[in-house]
Amino acid sequence: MNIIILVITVSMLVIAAFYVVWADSFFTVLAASSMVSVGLVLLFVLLRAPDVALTEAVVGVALTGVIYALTLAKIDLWKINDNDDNNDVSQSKQ
Amino acid sequence: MMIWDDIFLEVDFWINIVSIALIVIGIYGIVFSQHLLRMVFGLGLLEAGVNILLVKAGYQKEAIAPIVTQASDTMMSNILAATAQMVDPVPQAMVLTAIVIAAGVQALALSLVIRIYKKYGTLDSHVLFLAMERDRHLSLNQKD
Amino acid sequence: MQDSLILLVVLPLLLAFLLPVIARYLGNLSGLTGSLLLLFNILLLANAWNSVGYSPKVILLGGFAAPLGIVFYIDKLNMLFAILTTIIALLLWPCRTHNTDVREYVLWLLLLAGCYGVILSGDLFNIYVFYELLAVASYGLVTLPATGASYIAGFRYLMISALGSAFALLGIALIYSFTGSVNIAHLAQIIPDHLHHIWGYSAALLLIIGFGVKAELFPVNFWVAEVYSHADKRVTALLAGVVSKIAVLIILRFIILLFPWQDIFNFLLLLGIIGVIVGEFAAFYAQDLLRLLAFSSIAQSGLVIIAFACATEAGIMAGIALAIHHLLLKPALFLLASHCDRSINDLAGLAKSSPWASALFVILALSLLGVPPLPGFWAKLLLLQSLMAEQYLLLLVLVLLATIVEAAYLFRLFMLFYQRQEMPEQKRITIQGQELYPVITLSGILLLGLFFLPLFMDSLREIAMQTSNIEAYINTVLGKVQHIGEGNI
Amino acid sequence: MQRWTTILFLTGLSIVLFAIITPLVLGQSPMLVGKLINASAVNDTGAANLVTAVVLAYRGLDTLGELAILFTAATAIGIILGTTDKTQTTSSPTAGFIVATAAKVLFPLLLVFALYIILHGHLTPGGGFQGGAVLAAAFFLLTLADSGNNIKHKVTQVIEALAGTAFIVLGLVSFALQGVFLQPWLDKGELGSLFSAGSLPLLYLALGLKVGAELANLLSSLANVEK
Repeated sequence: MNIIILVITVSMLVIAAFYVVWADSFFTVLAASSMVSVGLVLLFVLLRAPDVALTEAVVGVALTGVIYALTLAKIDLWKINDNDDNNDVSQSKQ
Repeated sequence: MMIWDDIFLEVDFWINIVSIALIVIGIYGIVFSQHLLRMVFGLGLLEAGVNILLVKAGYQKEAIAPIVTQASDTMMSNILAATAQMVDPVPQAMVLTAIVIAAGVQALALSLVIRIYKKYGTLDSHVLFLAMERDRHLSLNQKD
Repeated sequence: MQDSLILLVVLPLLLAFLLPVIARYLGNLSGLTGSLLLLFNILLLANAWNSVGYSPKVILLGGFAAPLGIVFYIDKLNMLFAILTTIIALLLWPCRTHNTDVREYVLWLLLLAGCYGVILSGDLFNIYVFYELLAVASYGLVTLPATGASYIAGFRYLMISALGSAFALLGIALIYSFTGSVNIAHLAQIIPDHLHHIWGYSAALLLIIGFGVKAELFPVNFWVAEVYSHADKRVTALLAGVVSKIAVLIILRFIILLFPWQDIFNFLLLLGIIGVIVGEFAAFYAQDLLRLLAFSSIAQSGLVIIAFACATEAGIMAGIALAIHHLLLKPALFLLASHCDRSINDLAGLAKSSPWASALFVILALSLLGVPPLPGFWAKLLLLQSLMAEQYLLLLVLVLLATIVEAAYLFRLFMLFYQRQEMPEQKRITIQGQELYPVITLSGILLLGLFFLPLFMDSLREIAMQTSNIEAYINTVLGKVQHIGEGNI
Repeated sequence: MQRWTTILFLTGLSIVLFAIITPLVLGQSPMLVGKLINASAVNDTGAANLVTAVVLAYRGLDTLGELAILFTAATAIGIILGTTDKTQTTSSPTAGFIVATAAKVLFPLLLVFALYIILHGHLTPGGGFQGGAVLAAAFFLLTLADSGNNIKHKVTQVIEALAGTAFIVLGLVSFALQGVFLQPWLDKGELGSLFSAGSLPLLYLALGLKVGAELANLLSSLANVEK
């Protein structure tokens, strides 16, 4: 197992995970969560689990990504502009 | 310096780091975020972290993926020699199950998120909780 | 004969898969197929009950011997819970004659399949899978009223439950990395001796917290009140009565077979007593009947957990008695309360408008409280006896204090029911109709049980003995297959 | 203040997790069951992919449960989002030229790929779940390209029901023959060839169709929610 690939994968995963929880725009969050899945695929391949890697690639990256994207479109968060995200909360309070 | 080198060059260390990071960030996302959608994303991270640990549970050093590749080699003893060097397939099967379950649960959660947004127009958990309490209060004192 | 018990799980799944298509031809009759299936299941279980007898049996799924494949473990305790689940599900079956979405039946069937799987399975990961099945089905069912509040309650329930499931999976991962097996009998050979250190404890805690979500265990039970008060009442009755007890059953298996350590017992005793106290006090301050019942359900689950955490034969016996009592009684109470979805003060003078229903409610609530000679008294007496035997005097006092609180709010409720002052016409509540038949049946079963009390006690003792016999469990599952490793090489 | 408690909580959690997880040294799993399965899987099932052997034979009931969970989730989503049988015409904008063309080209390729993954599940990585997900993606791509071309609920429902029934019936046949549910039956064939591993490829085919239909249902009910 190549340690450099591993370290790069791991750092990518962790950074992407940070983005999932702390990014403002949900567009970014979705992209980051797909990144997490891609990192997981690499990790599973490194851990000698090709079946799991394929499943994660199909289910985690493609399917869940599509489901999240559809949801974002339905709740009006499917936009790239950063600032719009928090407005939704403040508007409802008024 | 030598000790640190040993730790950082250890595959084990990095796998632990990533699984712990995913679990902790996932729990943070579920427990501390106000946005319902963020909670669902956090759930995905948490499941991913646990899945890494489960796959790691079956990993063997110097082992190969659990698939017999030399199909022409039908000698049973050769096949057995090959399979003896394979990683444990059981946790992989379990992770396969867990991934699909997690995807189903997340999809269900997202459909609830859509419905909640349609009803209340917001996804802020505090606002929603207050709205739920208010609804409850109204329904209790109906016909007054 | 007992091999056919696998059909308990398989047939509901088969019917659930087929029902959306069948329903096009059957129309309104499609609900009936589920009832027929449940009747068939009762026959199947009754048939197997005799053949199980004293020695437990095991079903090898896929024909692979114990540590390799999945096994179903069948003893009297599992059979008893399966039978009770079937009976309650049959009584609560949503058999409406018109305008029912067929998908509701499908979810009920899937929930039942999950229940049977969890009850019978003898494999840690398989239990997790079926537990998730019943969890996902229950998420769908609690949001059936399609009100905004039910969606929010359902979402919070889903999040807590999914968090718990992730913890349980983490526990399974820990156990698998230390032992390399997920078969419970196999683990029962390994864990108690070889994992008796901090990692065994953490795995135990993770599993208990994970499966404790449905068992209404203390730190993870705050979904209970909102879900129970917003969901459809039949679903609430099933969740409070059956599903929570099944989750407690899993925890019992865990602490008996996998983690028989005093520290774990003490931890569970602590969680149980906090659950009882918090539940009773929350019920005391509850503003409406459904929440009151939900909180009292938390308290009752706490009592069962306390009894099981004594981990003696007497404790297990008391726990089973309490669980059965609550399993039969809570659905009836929830059904009675289904029309009183309002503030408690609106219930004044209920006895005037619906005398039979309020009389039934009073009797059932008295049994819940444990007033002699109702069945609840005998169950609680068993608990107190087992606490005495273990010298847990502080616990005993706390349980009695909680009972006093329970008595306070229940009697306040009774006084309201039988108040002279009558409610104005438009606020009057009448309880009648379909909900009453299952209630009468359930109370009938409970009261009939009183006449067979000695018989019942004997069989309970026998079941408790069988349950606490770890050797028998291991030997039944692993005994006849010791040679499997060499056989194939 | 709250920020610091949060940080403290997370640090504590990380330390606790670290303490729990570090002793699990990588590559030294005991493999009590794994060794036995590795030794006997090829003999017992005839599948070259041991994970498939575990998924379908040794832990077949888990797979059935997993299938049921996905079905439950799809059903519950159908109820929650209020999708009915009649195909709604949503006013979503038509896709661009690029997507439409790509869909036409990709659809047959995805279909072939999905079938390949499903049918080779016992030989190579992949199988029913992965192939089913690709299948669903292929049909969803068509919907995406042409919003009028909705996935027909009736058709997917029948496929779903038949495939799910086929999975259980395959298990029940062995129950009728040998009294054991979900035991692999049929001839095991030659290791590594397409027609081998007895009933496992059939199970995977049923699984793949069922998962594909379920996911297609799920996606279309998500896509068809009125805005």
